[in-house]
Amino acid sequence: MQKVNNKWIKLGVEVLILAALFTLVQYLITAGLLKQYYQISLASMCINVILAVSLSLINGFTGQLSLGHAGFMAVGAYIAAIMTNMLDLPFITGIVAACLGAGLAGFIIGVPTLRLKGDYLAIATLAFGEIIRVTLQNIDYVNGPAGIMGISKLSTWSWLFGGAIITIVVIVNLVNSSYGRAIISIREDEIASELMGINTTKYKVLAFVVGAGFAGLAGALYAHYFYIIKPETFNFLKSFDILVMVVLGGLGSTTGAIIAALFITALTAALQSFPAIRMVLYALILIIVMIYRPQGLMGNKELSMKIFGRIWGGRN
Amino acid sequence: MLAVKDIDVYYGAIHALKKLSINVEQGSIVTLIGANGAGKSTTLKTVSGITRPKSGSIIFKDEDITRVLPEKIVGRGISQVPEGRRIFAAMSVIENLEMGAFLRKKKSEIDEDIEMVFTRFPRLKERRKQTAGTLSGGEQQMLAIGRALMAKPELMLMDEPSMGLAPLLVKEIFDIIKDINSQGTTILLVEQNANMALSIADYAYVIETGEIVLQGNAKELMHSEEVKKAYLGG
Amino acid sequence: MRIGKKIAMLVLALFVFSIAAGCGGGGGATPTGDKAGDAINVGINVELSGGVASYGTNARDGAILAIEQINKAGGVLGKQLKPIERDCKSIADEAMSISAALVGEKIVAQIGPLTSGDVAGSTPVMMENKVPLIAPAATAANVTVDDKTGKTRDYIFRVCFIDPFQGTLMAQFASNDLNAKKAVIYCDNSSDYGKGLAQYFEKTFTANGGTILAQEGFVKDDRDFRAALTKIKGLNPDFIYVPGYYQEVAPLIKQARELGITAPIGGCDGWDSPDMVSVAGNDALNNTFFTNHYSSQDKDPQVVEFVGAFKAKYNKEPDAFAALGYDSVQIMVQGLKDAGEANPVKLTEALAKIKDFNGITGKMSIDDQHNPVKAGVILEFKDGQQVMKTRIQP
Amino acid sequence: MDEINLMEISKLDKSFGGLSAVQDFNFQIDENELVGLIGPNGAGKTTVFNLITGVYKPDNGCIMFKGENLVGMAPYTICAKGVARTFQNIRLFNDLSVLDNVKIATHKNVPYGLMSAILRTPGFYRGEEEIETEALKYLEIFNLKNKKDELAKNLPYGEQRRIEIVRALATRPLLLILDEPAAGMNPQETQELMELIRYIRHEFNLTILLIEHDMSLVMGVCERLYVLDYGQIIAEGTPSEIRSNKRVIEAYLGEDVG
Amino acid sequence: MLEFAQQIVNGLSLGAIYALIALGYTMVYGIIKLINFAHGDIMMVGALVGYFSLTLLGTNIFVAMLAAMIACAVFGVLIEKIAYRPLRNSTRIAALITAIGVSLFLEYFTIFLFGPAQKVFPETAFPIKAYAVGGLSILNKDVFVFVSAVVLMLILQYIIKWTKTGKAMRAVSLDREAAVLMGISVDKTISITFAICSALAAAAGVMLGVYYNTVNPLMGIIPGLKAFVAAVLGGIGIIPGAMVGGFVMGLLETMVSGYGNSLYRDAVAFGVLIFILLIKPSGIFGEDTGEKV
Repeated sequence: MQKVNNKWIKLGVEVLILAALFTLVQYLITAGLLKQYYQISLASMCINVILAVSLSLINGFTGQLSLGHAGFMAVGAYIAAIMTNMLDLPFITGIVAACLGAGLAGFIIGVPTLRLKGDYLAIATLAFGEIIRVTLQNIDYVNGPAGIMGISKLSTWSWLFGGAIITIVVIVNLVNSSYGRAIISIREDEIASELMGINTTKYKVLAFVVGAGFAGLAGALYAHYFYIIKPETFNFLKSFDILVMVVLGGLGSTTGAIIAALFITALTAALQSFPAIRMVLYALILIIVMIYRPQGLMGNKELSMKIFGRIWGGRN
Repeated sequence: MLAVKDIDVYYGAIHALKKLSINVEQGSIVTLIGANGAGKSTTLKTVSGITRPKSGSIIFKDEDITRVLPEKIVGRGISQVPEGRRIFAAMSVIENLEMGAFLRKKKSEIDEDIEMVFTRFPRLKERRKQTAGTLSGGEQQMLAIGRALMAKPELMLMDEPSMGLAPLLVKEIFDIIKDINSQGTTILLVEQNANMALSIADYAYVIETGEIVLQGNAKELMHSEEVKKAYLGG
Repeated sequence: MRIGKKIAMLVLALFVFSIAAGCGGGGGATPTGDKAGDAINVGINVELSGGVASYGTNARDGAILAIEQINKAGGVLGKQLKPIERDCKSIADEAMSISAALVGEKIVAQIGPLTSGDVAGSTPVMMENKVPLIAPAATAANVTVDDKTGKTRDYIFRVCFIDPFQGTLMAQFASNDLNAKKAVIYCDNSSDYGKGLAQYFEKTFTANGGTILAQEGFVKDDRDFRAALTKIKGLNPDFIYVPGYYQEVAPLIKQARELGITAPIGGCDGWDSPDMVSVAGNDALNNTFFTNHYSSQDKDPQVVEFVGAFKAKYNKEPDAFAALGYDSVQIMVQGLKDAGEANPVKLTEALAKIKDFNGITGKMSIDDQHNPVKAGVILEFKDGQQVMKTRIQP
Repeated sequence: MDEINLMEISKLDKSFGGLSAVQDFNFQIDENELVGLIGPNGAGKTTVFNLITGVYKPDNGCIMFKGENLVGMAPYTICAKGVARTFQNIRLFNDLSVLDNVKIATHKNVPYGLMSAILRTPGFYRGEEEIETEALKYLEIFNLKNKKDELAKNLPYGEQRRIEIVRALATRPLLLILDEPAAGMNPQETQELMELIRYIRHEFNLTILLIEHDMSLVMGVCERLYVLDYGQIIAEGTPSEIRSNKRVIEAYLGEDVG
Repeated sequence: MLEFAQQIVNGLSLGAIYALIALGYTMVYGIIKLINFAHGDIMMVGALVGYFSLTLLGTNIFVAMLAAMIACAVFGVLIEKIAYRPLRNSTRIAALITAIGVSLFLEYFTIFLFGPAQKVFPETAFPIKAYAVGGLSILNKDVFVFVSAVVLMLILQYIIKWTKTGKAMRAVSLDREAAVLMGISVDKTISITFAICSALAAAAGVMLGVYYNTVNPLMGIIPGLKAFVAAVLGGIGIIPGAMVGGFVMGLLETMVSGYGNSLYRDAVAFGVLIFILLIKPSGIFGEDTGEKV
């Protein structure tokens, strides 16, 4: 019984901390105490956390190198924007449709490509991501390269924060279950995994679809915060950006992905004051971190939960 | 000629070789026999520098080669016939042999030695232009041996040359090994085919889980009940 | 392995050092005001990296030149202008985030970004904070006007003319002056700019009785156009309209002529760059025409002076973006003078009322949709020289 | 139904790029039997295992398991039917804990649904406890319970070998296939392993097929042996029959046996 | 028919350039299993060196190309030593991220030094002449690009096939450990590979400069990606594959632009890539290798 009690206490503490964090920011925003600039940074952080955590499910936990995450984000962003902006449907419909649409795209792309291994998979996903972009560029209904402008700003702090938390909770819960172990075993040794009775194809596709679906969520939130979406925003360099977060955080570490997403967003913001050399510095930091910590900031470990009072339910 | 002294080798947390020592006298054939996973190949890899021992030393011709880069060790006069042959499958037979002589400079001498290998292995000569990957198992093994010979080694390390070969071929390969030795090359032979190995060796070590458990004159070990037991069970 | 890392570190350190040193040396580009309180902050939010880095850089250079000249002449309202320069990486969300940061720095107005998309990213922040944005080169119609409501966006201005105007202008010219009946459009499909122009050209040209034989497209950073050109050659048109930017258009024209296409080719202000001549060559450019705000070959003293000053400072020819960046600052200064105080809202009101402002890209008045009403010119390339063909008042 | 063997393999052929690895391989194993497949390195033993477990597709022949032909099935389906194996060159999930390694093998019997896992329903917690209890039970038998939180890669070789067996056992197989389980173990460890194999056979009512290169293990533990050489069965019989079989000794020790 | 022939001519020179860049991707991949995303940017550096050699030193085009090749060979070796070698035993994805970092660094450090604007190759460096051959318009620069690319590929073939260094490169990429046992220094061989690949990229860069007579700091991204696709198409790690892949890409692009919709050109290129990967994952010339259990 002791164990069960602990579980509920932990959960209570987690919820409390998150609620406090949410309320604090919400208060600062309503009271006008938080500069708009920081609000935008917070929004970017939430979106990047969703992207990094969802890609980390594919790249970090399943071990399938995907370079097309921006493509799924694009699918979500466009679907959501069409729903709200052009069809005047409520935001929640847009979000759900974005997740489902991106998930479906993940399924369509995942089923044929996930047979490929390693670099070949990476290339195929990169190619698919670019195909999505080029296709959007050629659809007049969504204004081709100009994209959709004037999307209502519906992504409030509640949506952004909620979206990030739901992504983290779902993916952490998934990873820390028997299904998650099955997924991780694919990364560790696909053949052994298959021979231990795990339908590796099914779980690879599952991880891919879930990851893509959340990328769609990030896209929907992005579209309704930043007012404009165009195909160019979701090119392969954007996929690289997300990949950088995941690898920098440590493959197979959710906390790592979160920390790296926050770090990179903050770094990008901090480098704004050095317009001439921001990209040079960014590149240098990337190279240096990789040379000195090739396994990423966290390796495949999670941040010690004890210190931070277990923010989310994890392994025992 | 070669003295391996108290080497410890680890693969991650696995202690693969435990204070292992062996000696190889000049001009002899020494064999290292034992079960799969006992540490035979690791021993050879450590001698050729591919694996680094955590402690202990390797002395070759009175020089410490423990920390010498693997690609330099060939130049010192040690060449290896690796386990599973490891020939360059997409290269031709001749090219494989040329690779064996990579560190040698004189083109004419190399060409002479290639001819020498061809005299030793006439079947390779017929297939000189063929890609090595298309050779049969036995031919590949001959190529691997020929390639190691091209370095003009003083000591030749051979890792399971009989693996996967038909009995007739095994016999042929072992005859060749004997012949190479009789022409002055010292040989350290790792084998799972114990009797075959013991029949041509001068001295033998039996290795079990990274340790030498038995050693002695090869001819004596051949009839030793202990070896038989180790292989065939009690 | 360790030694490798050490060498790596050393070289990286050297790079960082050289960059830092470079920044120290190049610091002159961002002069600070005499005293903190005395300066008027001007946000410069442009694309210094990413896809359209060269447009942003040129506009920035033009804007900085204008600010320096004004400061040297004593500033505005007794105060110096202090540019705060930021790189929006050619990404809309970055443009938004930067605008928010700039607004936090109490800027009186923001110059840039260059592309319509990036301006759109910036727009909500500017609107919310009631700070005017002056777009040097965003030509899409809906930059200053909300598509849905038809209302003018109060705080968004621009100094370039918009797509419908240029497209119409060239179509009129093609039909009337060149007597073209069969045209092919080969446009930059990766920008709303190229597509917008193509659309308005087609509308007017067909209204005039012409036919569009085909519409081909290229995308940014394309350098090989011969496949589509070979196709176009087979259609044998008597006019080809190529709305796009010079980076693509110059090699395009060159390749067209190399393939033996002799038909007249028309274009737009995106053509205006010294690179047109150096890339395409004098011969290839003969029999080509484009609409523009101004010409760097213009003998107007104001233009000559600008070109001279720009060359002296940056050692390169100013292109249209540089001129538009320069004019963006100048029109802002005019607005500040009219407003009489450095207040963003007052400045906005003043900007909306500007009439007959003499910019180097022409005399302009801001209309009620915040677009500049200014003359367009049609220039012809003759042996590498831009020759004014006609000037058309809207 | 007694006449039906648990597994019956007939006329199995497999070649790689023209080289024949297994030829006309015939084999049967009864329920609850402990059979050894022996032969020198490169004889094709592991290939046989790979064919049975679906890693390779045979060119010819059929593999009947409980009256069903396994040929053409995916490895995970074959595992679900009740065939589990270990690997000659240990293939543990290196970066995972020992406990997780074993838990993964129980996945085919996962007691809760995906949504239940994501929503953390009570069923999930109950299920996880079941899984853990079961995994610990197996680890206990192999005396590895105290190592449950160690990363698999950090354990000594012998223990890694044992975890491989535990992991295979956790899939609740009917037929357990062990590929050189004693490789790299010293005689004492080997001895202990034999005891364990005998024990689990009775405890879990298993049928066991094992490959060994080292004959000391198989002689002691197996009831029946098949000897493979050059992809073909050269002998079959009880350990004592095999030990005195001339062809086997030749295959093993080379020709010049005294 | 004439138009078709003209499209072939157009595609061939483009393909030759892709092939040269693709060779670099393929050889680096073959030897260290790294997708060197910075390769396109090395090409850009080569084009810049060529440009400065033409404008500042006033050399002719061949000297400029040689200078670019030498400079980039040194440069490529440095990049490998500094950025990639420390990661040789790390995961491949870490190396991949580093390559992305190097790519960004090259692009933006160049912008930092020289500005983002394109630079125009001087007209005098390569005066264009057009030849009409049976109704086809063939330019001297087409001939120049095609011939020099083919010559470089022949030289490369010679090096790979017949020289000791080339054989060592093949040996290392086939079996690194066995190569070490032959006395081949892996580090040195990898350095040489980078030198050769970067020199080829530099040559391609100068050719692109001649071909389009402009160079700019971001010019490497798109051709880099295309060439990479070409390398995979032919079978990454396989040298003749990269050559064929390059020509296939060049012709494919021209054909799509010429007979389809040029806007779908990239989509078609990527679509073909995916198609090839799905039916033959190791590329047109690749050999499928199963994993050993």
